[in-house]
Amino acid sequence: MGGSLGIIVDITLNSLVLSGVFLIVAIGLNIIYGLSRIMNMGHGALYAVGAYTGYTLVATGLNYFAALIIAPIIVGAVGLLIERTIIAPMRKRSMVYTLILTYGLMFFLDGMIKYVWGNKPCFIDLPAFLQGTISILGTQYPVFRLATLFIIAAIMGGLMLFLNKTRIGIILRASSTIPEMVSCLGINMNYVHMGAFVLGSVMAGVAGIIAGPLTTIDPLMGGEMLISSFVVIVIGGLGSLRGAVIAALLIGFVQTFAEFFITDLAMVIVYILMAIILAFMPRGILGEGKFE
Amino acid sequence: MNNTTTIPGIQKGYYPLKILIIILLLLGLGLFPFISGNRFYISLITEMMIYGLLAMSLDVLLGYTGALSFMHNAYLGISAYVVGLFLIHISPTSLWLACFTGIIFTSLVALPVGWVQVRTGGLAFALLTLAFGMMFHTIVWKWYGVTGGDDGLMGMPNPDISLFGWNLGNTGNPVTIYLFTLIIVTICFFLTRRIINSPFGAVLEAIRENEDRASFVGINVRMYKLLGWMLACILASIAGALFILYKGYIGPSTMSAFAGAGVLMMVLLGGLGSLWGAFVGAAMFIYIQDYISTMSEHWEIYLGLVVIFLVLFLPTGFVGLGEHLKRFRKG
Amino acid sequence: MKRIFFVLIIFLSISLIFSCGKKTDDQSETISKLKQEIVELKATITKLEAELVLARTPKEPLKIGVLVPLTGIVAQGGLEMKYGIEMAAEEKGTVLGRPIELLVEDTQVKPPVAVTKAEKLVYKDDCKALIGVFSSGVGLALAKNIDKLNVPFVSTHVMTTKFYGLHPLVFRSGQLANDQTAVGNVKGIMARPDLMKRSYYVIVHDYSWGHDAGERFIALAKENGIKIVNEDYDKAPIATKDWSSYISKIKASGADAVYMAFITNVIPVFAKQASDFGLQGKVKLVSAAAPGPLELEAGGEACYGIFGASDWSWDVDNANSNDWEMRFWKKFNTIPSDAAVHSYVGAMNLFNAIEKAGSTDAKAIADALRGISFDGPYGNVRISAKDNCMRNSAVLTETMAAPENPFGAKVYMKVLKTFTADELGPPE
Amino acid sequence: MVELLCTENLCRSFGGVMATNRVCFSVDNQGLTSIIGPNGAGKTTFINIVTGKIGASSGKIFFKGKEITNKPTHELVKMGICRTFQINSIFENLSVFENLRIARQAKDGGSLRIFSSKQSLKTVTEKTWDLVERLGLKDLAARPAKNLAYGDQRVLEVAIAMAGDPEILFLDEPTAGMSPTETRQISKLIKGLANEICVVLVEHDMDLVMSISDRITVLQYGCTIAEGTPEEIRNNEQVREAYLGKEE
Repeated sequence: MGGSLGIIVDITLNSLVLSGVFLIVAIGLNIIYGLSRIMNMGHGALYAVGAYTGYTLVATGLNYFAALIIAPIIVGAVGLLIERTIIAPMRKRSMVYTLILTYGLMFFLDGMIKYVWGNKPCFIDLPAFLQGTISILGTQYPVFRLATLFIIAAIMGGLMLFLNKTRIGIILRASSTIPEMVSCLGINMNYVHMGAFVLGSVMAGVAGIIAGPLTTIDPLMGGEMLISSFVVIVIGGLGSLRGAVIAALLIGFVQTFAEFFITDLAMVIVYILMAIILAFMPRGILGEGKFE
Repeated sequence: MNNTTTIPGIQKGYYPLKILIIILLLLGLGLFPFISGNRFYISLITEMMIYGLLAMSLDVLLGYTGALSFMHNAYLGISAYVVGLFLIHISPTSLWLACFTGIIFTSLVALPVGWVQVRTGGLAFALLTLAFGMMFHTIVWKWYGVTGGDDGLMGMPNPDISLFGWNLGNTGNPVTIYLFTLIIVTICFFLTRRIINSPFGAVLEAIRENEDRASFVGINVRMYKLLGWMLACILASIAGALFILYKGYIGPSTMSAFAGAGVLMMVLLGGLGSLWGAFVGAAMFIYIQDYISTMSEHWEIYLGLVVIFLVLFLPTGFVGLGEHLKRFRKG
Repeated sequence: MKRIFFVLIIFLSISLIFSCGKKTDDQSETISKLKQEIVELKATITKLEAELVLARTPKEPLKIGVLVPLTGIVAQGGLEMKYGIEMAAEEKGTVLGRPIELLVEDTQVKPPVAVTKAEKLVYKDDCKALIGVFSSGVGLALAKNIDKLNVPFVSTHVMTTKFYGLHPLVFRSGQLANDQTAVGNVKGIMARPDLMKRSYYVIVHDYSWGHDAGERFIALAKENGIKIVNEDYDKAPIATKDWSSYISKIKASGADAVYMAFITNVIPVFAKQASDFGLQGKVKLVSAAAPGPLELEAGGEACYGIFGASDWSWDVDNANSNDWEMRFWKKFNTIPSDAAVHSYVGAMNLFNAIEKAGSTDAKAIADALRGISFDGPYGNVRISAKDNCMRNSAVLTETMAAPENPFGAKVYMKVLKTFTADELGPPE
Repeated sequence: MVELLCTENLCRSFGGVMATNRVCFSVDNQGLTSIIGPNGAGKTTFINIVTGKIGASSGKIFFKGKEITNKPTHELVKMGICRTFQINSIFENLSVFENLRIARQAKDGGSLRIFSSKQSLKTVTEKTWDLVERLGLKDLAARPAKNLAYGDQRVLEVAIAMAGDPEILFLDEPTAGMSPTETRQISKLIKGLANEICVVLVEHDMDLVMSISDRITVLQYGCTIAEGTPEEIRNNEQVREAYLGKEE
């Protein structure tokens, strides 16, 4: 059916899609870490909440693209609620405790997902024009996965614009490098931390609803995505967005190609890669804290 | 006046009261299996002691050297597999040789990993432990021929415990394994307590407090961090040997990221920087997880709430120092 | 208790009157007569007490330990297994005159957790038997500790062939074992010319059940001339969410059929992603495990055309099965599933065996279990005395749009062929 | 006689900016040398390179004739090159005594003794008590370092560097943020030290530098622009320009 060219196209597109999803989840995690030094273990669960909310919205007849806007906002609201209740008091505590707190948050969110949506896998039914496949260079490739690439590109573009051009964006970037200075400029750091957590949650929600139709929506999707996003942000450099872009592409391609050629040991390769990079570049490819 | 050999802030040896409490505690634990005789509680306490030893070994790493490890249970797993394989394939009776091989093998694995780990610090160190841990987990899962994959190790015999010739009993009998674990864990506890209060322990604490300053005082930080890591891994491998003898079974799920984070919570529940706090934390965590998961299908919700509650309202854990990890905030 | 107390008082008063009375030599004769009476009285009292004990115990329930996965990847299957066992307990009512009390524990599909929970059920809650368990890893870990636990263990969803004659206290009465499924699938393929001419790509979930199912199918298929594209079959991690790279491999291999050994709730996901890539219709899917009805509903049209052998599906048309389906639907309001029915049958076999054994002694129940049989919704299910594992008939099914049905199901498993127990083997 | 420590064309650039530009610097076994210069002249960078906190881009450093460029910090400290930090860097949760004892122990060895108790290192404990008495910290000995007043913490910072019996001691703005009385107290201490070992002081407080230094080196934009006794430096034209800018 597919010639050798077709296979290469298949794998490359698959890798791009996987890298894109990793990127958006990792960016969300990095925004929260870069700004308020909080490693949110519950980030995977927020990603799952995004997928499930998208499923419910589409199931009640909403158009997929409308859900693409509303679901992240809902997840952002959930993020805001979490930030105000349990993350804010942790501001002055050492990172080990925030790790364990968000670990408990992960348990709580996974349990709630199972309680609200049950155990069975769910599927998001796509609008008609996104279903089916089109042939590119000799292989049938699903239309939706191509559309995902454009959606991801649009989101990244939007985020870059938001960070570089808008006033809030500049404040966020400034406070990632020298938090003390920003607070001296009369900006209430509480809003900055709150904004960072909400923005991170929104990104997790977006990643969830995009990945919904691509992968399985079941209660365990959060946990698995969390470990992959850890691998990405550590290799890219904690808190650095550009590092996350490079790392997401690297991991996306390595994992997909490994899955294709040496199926069994794909994940072992990814972990060895992470270990090597961390061993000789402890700060990751692009180093820490540079928030552009 | 204070002669020049006392060190302020450290009381000489133990107060008599403290010694009394320790003796009473050990006596109570020692007689428990004969008093209650209910096999469930005997095996539950054995499991608590083994995980307590593992939590203590993680506390040596986190509470005393200031290095956070996400998957310290991987080294318990490696040692358990090696002891199991030794007993199955090489000789089903020589228990001490099997445990010895398990500990040595785990140390040989932990050394290169430690050498790579100490080159990083803070959160990168923690996430690197996650990477290595997941690697061991995947290798054990994939290597069906030797480790039995996700079925776990099969055909584990129950060797007798014999010391200098006379036989103390079979590891299959829960009371024997309970007492064996109690003795080994007590020895490890006092040994570790001794090491922590030794000059070597002082160096570890200095590294935890301020790594930069430590190197500027003439401490080879990487070497001592590596020695601290090896001490923690050796203690974990002893716990691994006890685990396989007690449970007769080891599988990849004991070495998973989920279980790793559980051990971390045991240390934090008990409170950092206090060795016996780790045992309190382990006992509480196992009881909470066991009790909550029988309460309802949705036990994850309640476990999550309990953890959040404990971290928010009980910052220093039940026993230990807790808050001194400021160094981590720079991260 | 009041009667014994009353008798004792009379006895004491008699002995008091006599003992403080005259102490002459003729007393020795009355004393000896008296002693003899006391002996008789004591005998009647102990007999009386025994009767009372027997009468009182019927109130105390017979505890059975149920180990099912309520969290993790097969939570839905675990829930249906629990429903099946609960239904059997309710319909059986009492065993040995004692009400049945089910104590349910969540194994989380993790062997060490299952062993700890089993120890709790047996030692702390004093359960007389264990039933349930999903996944061979968990089943084998329990079997390893069965001597310590010393209770019979009837597994209802452990398909590993290692269970044949593994241990006198370990039984299987539930889902078909891997060898039986392989036989059913291969015979099903050979019976359909359109399936026979296809070449098969084998892909399994990377754990012991998956390997066992994959290897047995490949061995049997080669014997019967079914073309296999990749004999070193693909092993996908259980955590796989995105099947696109595996689907590209299938497209690249040029196979026009896939034999998949996946955990039940991943089957519709794989089918949906395959149809996204345009494989539906071109590539036929044959499944080693029977997909659960709820999962099929979620998958929708993408799940049409999946072949597979399993114990039962609600399309089986006999009085016993139809009646059971309605009872299950009324009681739990979920579509009756294969996981629920074979756990129901397993539980019935266990309860009948305890009744037959007449006691709660582990060895007696085990002996009674060997050779016991139960006429359930999918015919007679007999536990073979030779290897403690069940023999029962099975069906070959294909998923398609469901006809009018009381459960409101949109997709169902249509029965194409029924296999008898002897056809599936293994020989005894 | 050979100098205790000297650097030849030491350079260090941070992405094009030459923080340290071919600096030649040397000190003898004893006496107080100060390094002054406007903000950003590269004083702290220079000390960081010599004490091994950051690597040198080019150039060499010699200590008692042997080359020690880019050696790890703990080896340099063992050789006797100790330093203090501009921002307090002490073991906060350990007691004052322990802060000093650990430095002493690292110097005397014995850190690898796993099973003996801390007290068993008799000489280490005794020497620490001597140092504590000398610095008048006796009554604070058992208190955790983080509970000390800022001034005491600065004194502790110097004490920790001294605990290792250094042959050359780099002090990075020891009097920063100190009250005049504290400054006098610490300058007396530094002067006393300078009689025994070589002390290199980086400081902004001109009166302090002029009053107690034996020699002064002035850095600007990473280069040495002047060197000599306090008198020569006070009258040096270039130094005045560097600080006050050119007169129009």
